[in-house]
Amino acid sequence: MSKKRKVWASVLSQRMLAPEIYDMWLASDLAAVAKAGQFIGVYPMDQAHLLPRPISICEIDAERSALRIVYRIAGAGTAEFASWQPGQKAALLGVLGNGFPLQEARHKKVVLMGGGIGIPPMLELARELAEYAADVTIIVGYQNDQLFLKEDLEKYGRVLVATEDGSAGTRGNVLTAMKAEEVEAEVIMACGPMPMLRAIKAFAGERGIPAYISLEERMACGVGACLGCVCKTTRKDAHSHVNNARICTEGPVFEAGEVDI
Amino acid sequence: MSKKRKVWASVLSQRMLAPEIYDMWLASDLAAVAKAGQFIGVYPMDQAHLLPRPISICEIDAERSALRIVYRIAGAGTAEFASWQPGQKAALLGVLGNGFPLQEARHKKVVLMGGGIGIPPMLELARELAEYAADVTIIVGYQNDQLFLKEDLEKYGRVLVATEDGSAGTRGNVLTAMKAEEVEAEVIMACGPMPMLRAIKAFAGERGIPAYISLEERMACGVGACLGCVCKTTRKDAHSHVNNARICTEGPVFEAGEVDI
Amino acid sequence: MDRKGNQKINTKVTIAGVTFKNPVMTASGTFGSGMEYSDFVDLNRLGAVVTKGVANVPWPGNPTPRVAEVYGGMLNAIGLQNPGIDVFLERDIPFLTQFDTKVIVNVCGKSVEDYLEVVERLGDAPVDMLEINVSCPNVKEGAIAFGQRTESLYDITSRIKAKARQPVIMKLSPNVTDITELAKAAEAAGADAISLINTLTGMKIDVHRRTFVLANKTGGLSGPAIKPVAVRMVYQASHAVKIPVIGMGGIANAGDAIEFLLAGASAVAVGAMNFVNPYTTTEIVEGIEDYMENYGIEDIAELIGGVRE
Amino acid sequence: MDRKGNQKINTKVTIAGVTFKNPVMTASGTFGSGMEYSDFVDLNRLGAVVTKGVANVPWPGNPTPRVAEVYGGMLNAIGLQNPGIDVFLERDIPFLTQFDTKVIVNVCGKSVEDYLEVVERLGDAPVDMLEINVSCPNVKEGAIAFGQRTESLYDITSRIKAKARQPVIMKLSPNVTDITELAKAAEAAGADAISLINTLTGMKIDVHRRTFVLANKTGGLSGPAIKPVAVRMVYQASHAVKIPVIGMGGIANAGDAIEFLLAGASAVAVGAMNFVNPYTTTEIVEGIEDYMENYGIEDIAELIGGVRE
Repeated sequence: MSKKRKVWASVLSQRMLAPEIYDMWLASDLAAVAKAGQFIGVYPMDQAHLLPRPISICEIDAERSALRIVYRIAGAGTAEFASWQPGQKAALLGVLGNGFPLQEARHKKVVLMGGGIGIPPMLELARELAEYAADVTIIVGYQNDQLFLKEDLEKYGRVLVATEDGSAGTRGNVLTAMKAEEVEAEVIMACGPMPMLRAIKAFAGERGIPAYISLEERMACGVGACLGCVCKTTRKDAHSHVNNARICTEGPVFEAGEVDI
Repeated sequence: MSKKRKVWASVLSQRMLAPEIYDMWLASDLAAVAKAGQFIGVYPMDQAHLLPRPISICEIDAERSALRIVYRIAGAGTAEFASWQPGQKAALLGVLGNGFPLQEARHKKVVLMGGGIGIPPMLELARELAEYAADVTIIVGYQNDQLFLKEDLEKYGRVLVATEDGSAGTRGNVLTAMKAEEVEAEVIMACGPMPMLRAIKAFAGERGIPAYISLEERMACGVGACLGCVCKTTRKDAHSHVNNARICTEGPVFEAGEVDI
Repeated sequence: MDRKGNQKINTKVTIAGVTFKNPVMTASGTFGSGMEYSDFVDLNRLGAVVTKGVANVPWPGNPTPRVAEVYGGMLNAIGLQNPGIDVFLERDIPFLTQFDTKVIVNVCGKSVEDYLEVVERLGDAPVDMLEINVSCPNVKEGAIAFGQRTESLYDITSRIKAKARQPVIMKLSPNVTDITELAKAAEAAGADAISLINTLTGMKIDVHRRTFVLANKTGGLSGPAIKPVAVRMVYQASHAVKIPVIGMGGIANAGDAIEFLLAGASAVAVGAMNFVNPYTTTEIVEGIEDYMENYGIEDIAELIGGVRE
Repeated sequence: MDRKGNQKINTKVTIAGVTFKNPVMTASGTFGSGMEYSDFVDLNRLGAVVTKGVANVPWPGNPTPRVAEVYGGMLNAIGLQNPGIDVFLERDIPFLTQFDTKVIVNVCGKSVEDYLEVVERLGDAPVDMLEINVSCPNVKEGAIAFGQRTESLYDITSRIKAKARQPVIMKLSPNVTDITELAKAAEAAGADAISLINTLTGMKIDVHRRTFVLANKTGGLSGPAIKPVAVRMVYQASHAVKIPVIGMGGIANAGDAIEFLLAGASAVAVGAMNFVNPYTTTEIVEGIEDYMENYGIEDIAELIGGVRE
């Protein structure tokens, strides 16, 4: 794994995709070593809030040496990020986390599932899977018809939409859509809210489908030192010896069967 | 006295006058009520540092509704101010303090004395005194030949310079220059470091010259509530009844004989 | 009824028989006697004005520098400078009684007798409650000594209660091992309410001059930096006693105020943030109303101690 | 000699017979066992690495959420999760001994026996000092209980000293009425040094969910927000005892570190700020050298307790 670093980046572009949802491209050489499913820590400039915000990588442009993040305003830190304009300096910590196991999808029918602010990492994942001769179906779940990133995703596979209010695609969640459209899956890769991931773990478990899910938890250091962001594991992990894997380091992506969520 | 307010201003211009000394014009309707010797509280935007910084008013442009401050970088707050560019929003508290008693200079030989970062308020004072038919001599003390504001001051009176290192004008302090040039004074108005103000108090006391000096102290509220910025007074003051006048409210300008410095 | 004429919303709170139009007060020592902030704030809109501490005689306070800024807050070592009860009764009380708000007088002293003298002098004054400052870290004698030990706190509280004509709030220090012991001692001695937290004792050193920044060496830390400690202590204290708790410590906005209410405070006080934003108190009054409307809360009582266990 | 080859500057400090190349250490629990930060920091440049607390058996720690951000700092309630002394001896010690830095192992337990077992197991290990954590606010049994009362602190300290083969540092809690009493008890019981401050107990409530942000309800407050309290306690403690004091609490840069040295600390530790800027420790090592050069200070000993009274 590449060395983690704290680096200065600069904002290339910033736009609102949907209410509270922003899309920012950052120029940073971290792009050279980043991969799908990893995340970066983004630091607020205002020194009243000190900790880096873990934000998943939505797209990587190695040629331009740029990273794209699509994030939701959840507090003072992300609200500040949304105010940044092109040229703004930004401190980043990265690249963090393990990423998705792309090779598990080789020559397989792979279903990517993203819910809400768990959708962004699916874009880079779908893009990278193009090289793995996989049959990619992407199922995205939204609250309403604010279908951010849908068009970007369609470049890399068949996209099915589920919305909680039924305003677009199948009414319900990503699994409702999967069943409704009778989508076949040999591998599942997903990111989204915990209830969605629990449902996917159960669904995949019953059918014996390998599923890789990306977890979220409040983090402090982001590099595995503080033990803030742990999740229960089914097998004793090498690091903690108490069935606590660090989402920032052993994760954020886990085989669903390995974690007790 | 006009109502105090916390208002948003915007930066009109910013430039460095000398190492660590900056000159900023701010657009604010506080200009309409400000007068020589008063000060404003300037708030850092970074929320790690919360208190307003008391900064004396260097020049008032009522037509343009603008205030000029010339300040020294003394910490994180003033360092942030120096980074502000035209268009930057700035929160101000003002107008604060009593100001100089201009009428005391009417038809008199008045000597203004400014030392170091105590020089800026002398500019607005000299400008306003023009309407008081006063014979104005301005004696300014610098560390070296970085003679910031000297040219501005020359518009409003005869200017004598003293420098600690002798690189310009009289070697020594403002009093050395006053004696060397045999300047006559019927009234003295001064701002500068405490040793300089003590010397002026003693000098004026011996000769029975009324002297009005502007004092500095660490402040919190700036409006007379916290009692942080008091100075000992010789007569029992109306507010504290314990010979502690509030520099932010009863001051910053005091008749030298009234304060025990 | 809130400012928008919403009849459904009740922001009134009652503490020891005194009803406040809303739970937003000023913290002693940060608001003078209201005069200095009347340029900024309509005092009629506050639940109460809590005055700067007053003693039986004028106190000169500590030498300067008395204040210093620190990360997310400030240190102060004013030393309870005050003009004494005579001037206070002549000047400050008449000023405050012009407004439709409750008046809580903060009382300080160096001996129990000092406190008792002030409490007696205030007996006939148009004052709604007394707040007894036994937790100022910046005066050598008295004050803090009474507030850090349960025995002395019990003693001074019961003696003041025997003399006081108004309900008594004991203001507690956070510089203790177990805040619940102090809260229980005050309650056992008959206190009608407790307020917390006073400032945490802190220090700042100028590394270039190699001197203490404050002439008093130590000072009281206040501001957003101390809020988590304050919320914790308000939660612990309000669960340890039955008397009402008035919460304070770094409150900067309505969200902070609601955090204290949810932790168990029946009212809140704004301190150092008055210096940062002189409009903080009234902005909080409005922010609490907006929060209640957004969440369909009709009575503020639903918020007090309302954090889900 | 400093990094620029300046022969005149001595940054070495000696505590209980152990000499550190500089006074900059890591605060327990914020640096793992060094492995996680070796991407950022050359461990050879640190005065010492102080490890995450280790117990006699593996501890699972607290449920999540375990951390929360607050103004100028953070709250944590990790609950001393650790893999136990066996894994620690097999994995962490061999890793640390690769580097030219001192190793201080932080020891935690739920009973005196737990502590003693770990201390004995470490007796033959290549460890320079032991730091005894009797001040973690986030574990129900043991820990804090030992650190907040002078009697229990004296008892556990003397029993550990009787068994320890390495010099013993007692890490003190700031959640006490009088830090000097605790410092004196540790000294009287034979402690070779004390370190302070551990975290201040705090709480954060989510006003929209009306729930505690931390699963543990309370957590330890760290970061720049607590620095003034830490400096004050280091000053008080170092003037109350003759044994060396290791200072910590919100140190973010060289200026902060020097502030603690001037207050009386013989060494300093960087905690939460490692999470904010992973290069903090080495930047402080360089910043202290620069400060000494600027002010013509040849021996860092001149700074320790050097604030002008």
